[in-house]
Amino acid sequence: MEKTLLSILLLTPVIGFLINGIRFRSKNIKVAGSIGTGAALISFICSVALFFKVKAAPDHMVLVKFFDWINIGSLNIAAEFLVDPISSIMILIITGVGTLIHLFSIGYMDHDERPAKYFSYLNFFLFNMLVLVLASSLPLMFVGWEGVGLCSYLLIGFWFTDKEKAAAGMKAFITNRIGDAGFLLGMFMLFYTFGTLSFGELNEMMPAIPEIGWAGPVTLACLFLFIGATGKSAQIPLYVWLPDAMAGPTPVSALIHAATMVTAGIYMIVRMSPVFMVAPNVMMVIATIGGLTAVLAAAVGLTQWDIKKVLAYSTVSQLGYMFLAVGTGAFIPGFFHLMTHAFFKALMFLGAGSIIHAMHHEQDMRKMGGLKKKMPITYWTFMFGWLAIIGMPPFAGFFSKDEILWLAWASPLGSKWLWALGMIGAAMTAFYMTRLMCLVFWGEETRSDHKVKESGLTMTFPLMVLGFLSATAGFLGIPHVISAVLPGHPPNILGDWLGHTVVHLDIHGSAITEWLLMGWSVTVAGASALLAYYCYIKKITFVDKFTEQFKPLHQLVEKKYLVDELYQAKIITPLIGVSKILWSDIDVSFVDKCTHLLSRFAVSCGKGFRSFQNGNMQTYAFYMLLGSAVTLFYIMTGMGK
Amino acid sequence: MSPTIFYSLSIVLVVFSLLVVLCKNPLHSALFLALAMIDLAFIFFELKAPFIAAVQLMVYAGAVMVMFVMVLMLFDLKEDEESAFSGNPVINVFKFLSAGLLCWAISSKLFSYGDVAGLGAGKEFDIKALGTTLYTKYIFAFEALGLLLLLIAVGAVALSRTKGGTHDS
Amino acid sequence: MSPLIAIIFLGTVTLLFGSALLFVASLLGPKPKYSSVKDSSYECGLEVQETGHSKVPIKFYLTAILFILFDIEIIFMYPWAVTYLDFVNEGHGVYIFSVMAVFLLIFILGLIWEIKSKALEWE
Amino acid sequence: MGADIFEISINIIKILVIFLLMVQIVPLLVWVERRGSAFIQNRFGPNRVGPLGLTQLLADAVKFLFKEEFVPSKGKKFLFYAAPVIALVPGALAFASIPLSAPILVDAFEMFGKSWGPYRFAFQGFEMGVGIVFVLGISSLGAYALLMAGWASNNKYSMYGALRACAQMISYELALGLALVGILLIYGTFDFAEMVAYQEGPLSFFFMGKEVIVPFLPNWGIFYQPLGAVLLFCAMFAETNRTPFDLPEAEAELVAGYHTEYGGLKMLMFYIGEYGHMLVASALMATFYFGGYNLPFISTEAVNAFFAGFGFSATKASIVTAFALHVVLFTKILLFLWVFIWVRWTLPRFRYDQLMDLGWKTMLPWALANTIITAALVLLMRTEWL
Amino acid sequence: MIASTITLHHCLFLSILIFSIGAFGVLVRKNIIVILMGIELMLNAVNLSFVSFGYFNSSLDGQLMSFFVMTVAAAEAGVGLALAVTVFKKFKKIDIKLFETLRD
Repeated sequence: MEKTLLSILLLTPVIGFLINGIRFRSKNIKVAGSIGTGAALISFICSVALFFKVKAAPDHMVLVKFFDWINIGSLNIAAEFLVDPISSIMILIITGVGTLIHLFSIGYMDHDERPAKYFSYLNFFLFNMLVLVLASSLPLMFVGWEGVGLCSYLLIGFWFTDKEKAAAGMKAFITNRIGDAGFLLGMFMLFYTFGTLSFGELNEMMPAIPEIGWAGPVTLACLFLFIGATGKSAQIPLYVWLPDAMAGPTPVSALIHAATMVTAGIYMIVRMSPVFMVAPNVMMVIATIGGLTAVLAAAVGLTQWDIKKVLAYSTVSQLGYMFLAVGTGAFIPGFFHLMTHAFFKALMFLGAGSIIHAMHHEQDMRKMGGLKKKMPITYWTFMFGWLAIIGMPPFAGFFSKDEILWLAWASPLGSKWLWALGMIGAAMTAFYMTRLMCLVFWGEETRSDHKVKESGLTMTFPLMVLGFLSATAGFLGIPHVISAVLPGHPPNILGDWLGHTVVHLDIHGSAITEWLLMGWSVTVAGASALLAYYCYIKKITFVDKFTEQFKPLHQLVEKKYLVDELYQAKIITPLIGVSKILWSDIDVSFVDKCTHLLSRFAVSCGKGFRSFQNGNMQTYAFYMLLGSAVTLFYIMTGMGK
Repeated sequence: MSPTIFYSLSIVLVVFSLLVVLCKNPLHSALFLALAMIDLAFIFFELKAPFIAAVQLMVYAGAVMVMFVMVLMLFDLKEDEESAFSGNPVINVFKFLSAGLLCWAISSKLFSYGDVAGLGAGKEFDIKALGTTLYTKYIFAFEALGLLLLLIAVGAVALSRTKGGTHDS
Repeated sequence: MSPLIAIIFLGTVTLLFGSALLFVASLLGPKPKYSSVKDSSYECGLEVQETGHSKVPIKFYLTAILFILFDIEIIFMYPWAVTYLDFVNEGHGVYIFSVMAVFLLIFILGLIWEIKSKALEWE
Repeated sequence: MGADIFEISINIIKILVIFLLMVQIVPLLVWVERRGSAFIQNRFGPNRVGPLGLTQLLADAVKFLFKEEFVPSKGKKFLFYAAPVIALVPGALAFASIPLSAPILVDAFEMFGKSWGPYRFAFQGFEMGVGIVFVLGISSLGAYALLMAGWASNNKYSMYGALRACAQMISYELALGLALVGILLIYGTFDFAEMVAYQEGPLSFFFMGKEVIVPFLPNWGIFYQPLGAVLLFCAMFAETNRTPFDLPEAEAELVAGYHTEYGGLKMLMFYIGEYGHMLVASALMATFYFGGYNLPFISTEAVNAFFAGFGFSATKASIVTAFALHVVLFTKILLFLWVFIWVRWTLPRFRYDQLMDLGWKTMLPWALANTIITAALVLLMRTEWL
Repeated sequence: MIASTITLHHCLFLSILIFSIGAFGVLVRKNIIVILMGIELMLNAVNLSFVSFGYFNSSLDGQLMSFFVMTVAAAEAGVGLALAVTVFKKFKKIDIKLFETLRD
């Protein structure tokens, strides 16, 4: 039963991809859209069925093997898919959010001339993400990993006619590749040390005592795997591609660059939590990088005027939070934040999408304003997302973010500094998100001339569903502290559900400090939100004064720390230079000279032999006779013996 | 197989074949070759193969050489150009040496195989035995040769009937 | 052994006889006096054109080659003919007949092709 | 040539006698020809020199001896002389291999104080195991003489004449060969003596598996192979360049063909060669189809017994029978010779293309048909049908 | 070498001698027809060795084989001469070098 379910789950996106792929020239959005969404919907239904199957399964695990993929010597990897608590949640998120986004993009892409192609890419992305998530061994995951990278490239560069969009696609792909190289090296290290790559066996074979120092095999492997994760989930060194990835259509950004793909790195670490636990140093690295990314990205987010850029940087910073959580050993809260973030970030992206769609592809916030009255549904759903992300109590964001901050503070792997980074990040997030809200919704009308109206049901329905989810998702994982206070002590559903397979540290700090921290984070968020509201609605001039005072700092942050330029200068130009040198003196002079030498030699000995082939039969006959005479002579006179 | 006859016949044969190779006028060499064939026929008589000898007379001496002579007469070549040997003399000498080497290579060890010499003389020739073996054991070769001859006939006629040139078709 | 010596003896005898006759004739006959008229080749008295030959007929070569090929086919028939009776008496008559039938078929085929291809048309 | 001196000497004498027989027959035939042609054309032949002109031949021979030896200027001297001599060889060799009579059996006798063992002298030049094939082989050498003559006389017309004669000889050799195959089918042997032995007694052949004896007909080859005989005889005409086929000599523009430039004794030699061939031809006809040296119904033993009856000793009897049977064969040969001459003076000549077409397009196919029919008949007659 | 009775080796020696003479002829002579004659010589030498093997091993196969070689040799001579004729028709000269024109 499971096998058929799983195969339907995996195959429907592929079929969708093929059908749309074949008729990629058709202009009819209705047909292409319905096929794509239908495929996503079917796989969503299957994942729900699978979820209940896993729930019912004795050890909460469903392992289905389709065929032997590689078995050479000791390495034998099968196309074997594992559905356990973590991956069941993930497929739910992927297929659920995916279906909503497919629905949304039917409305969004209605003027596009290649809808079938778009939907086939989306379906293909779904398939790859499912493979990545359901893989029971690292190589199979890597297949999904690559497939997802490919789809992101295809979708970012969807309007490849525009040069810069194509360049953005290329950039995303190359940075991902760098990350993938790290992933590969990590895989090889693991295989070299443990001889196997399947998650189950790896987790069991982990030594109990954590390794000390940096040279340990598991540490190195985890480090490399982390590099892979940074590439995919856009952390400090390799995050440059995500802001540029906004060049793609907004639903794509929503699906890929908010909800699913970017979370792959975190999913991988959570999946291999026992392995990472063995390498505390790597955990510390992860945490610090996560924290730093959160703060820096948030800072940049403050200065951005393009609505999608702001959301992109907020994604990067939220991912930084997740890595912070995972780095401090809070795997479950990290995963919980991943889930909630998927909902509200997707919501916000779709919201931005519907705004852009309504504003006829206008993305600059300064030109927007006062959309509250014109687009009420988008406004209200966006409002839910905003409240969730800054962490207002009843909303999802509050529960997951505070859990992370609490564990950053309390967990043995965490430290006060990490908590401080987290807090600063949270403050900045609150600030720029409210800035966005003011500029877009609350400010006064700047474009009265243009008729802006609410987008259609296909776009607003997903917004409403996601709005509801980002509001209620928080109650899935209520921390103990709060549940103790609340009547009826609602259990931490997600915590218990994930507890079977994911490592979780039992923290027993005092409840009071937890409450204190919670209160502290809420106040900070609220204060920064009011500050932003004050700056952008009441007195616009304060912001300008503030920027003049910190001119250089503001410029630096606005220019995204000149990271792109840095890369350009430090990596790309020297690389081109070296290759030029290689080309000019080595290739031209040395290699060509040898080939000339060889050819001249061939010609000369050719001339030499030409005399043999002069067509005169008698010379041929003579050589034959000579040959036979000499051999006969050699044989007959027994010189051989 | 008295030695005198054999030696005389072989000496004559060697002389004739040398003449065939060496004399300038191709017609003379053709006639010497005919004589060499006849001499060879006599050797075959010696080796108790009268039928083969007769066939040799009929086929080689009687038909092939006649054809050679006829063709030579047809061409009626003017024997004015210089040496009848091709290529420069140095290579010719070298060719002669290589032919000599071949000859010496084989004959050097020939007379050292003592035991083979003891073979007795063969029995009297009997045509019936020859006929039966030909038509039972070598039947395939026999039919194949029939075909070969047909092919050669067609080929030769086709070859020699090219249009133009001094010969009418 | 005897026939061979007889043949050679008879051959030499005839050659000697012939050359003897010639030798005697050359002795007895008058010394040849070469005159331009007598010397020129006999053209029934007509002026001797230059012996350059314009068209050298190919027919002779054709006849010669065809003769050889058919001659060999005939020679192949001799052993057959000789052993024919033995085969027939032994009961393999049909076999030997069919063997030769095939061979003769090819022979006749060749002959027909020869005739049809006008290789032997004498002008 | 035999074990001891006696046998060798007898053999040598035998060969010489037969050679001279062949050479001497030529003047006789010339005489017969001239007289015969005269008789046919209702005129007198040579009758001035000696009784009935017999010594005319001697006169001609002497005349030839005194002819001037003449070689065309640019001709090849050696070849020019060699050609007539070579023309003799095939005739002689072929005739020597044909058995002229029954072998002479000489039983042991005393002479010069030594006892000489029993001998067997074949009444022919040499006893060749493969009679027919040898004769064919040797006769195919005849073409050389023509070619040499034509080539050596450096006369364009003589060269063409030689080529034509040679082509003609070649084509008819084919027909000859095929006719022989028919005979081989019947006798199943190459050797002449066996053939002659086979032809003794009354005509007996297999019909539908049963043996049939026809008392009133001799067991001659003609009855088995009538068509073969005709073919052989015509082919022989062509081989010897005799009348209907003597086109190369008599062509208007080719004048005398290959022996245009020849005069005197060399001309005579060509004639000897030609008549030699005729002799061989008629001898072959006799041996193949007309019972060789046997009388129609009488076998050689019977003749031997008959002479032994007169009180001769065994050797004397065999000698007498040999010579008697030789006379028988000789009459047959003369008969055929007369036919040769008779045909020469009655039939007109063929045109060259008619001649060649006859050779290739009629004689050869007929000979083939003859072979096939004979083979089929031999096969059918020997299988028991009924 | 001069032995009392003739053995197989004498015949073989004779055949290899004739063979090399023929080979020499083929290699050296310019005239195509003489080359063909050289080939005939070589083939006859082979015939001789076949028959002598047949004779000394008292088996008929030798003779039969030489019988076949003869027919093939005759056929070969025929075709060779046909080639020579075509060369003559084109070039009025019989010279082995003329076959080189086939090359280009």
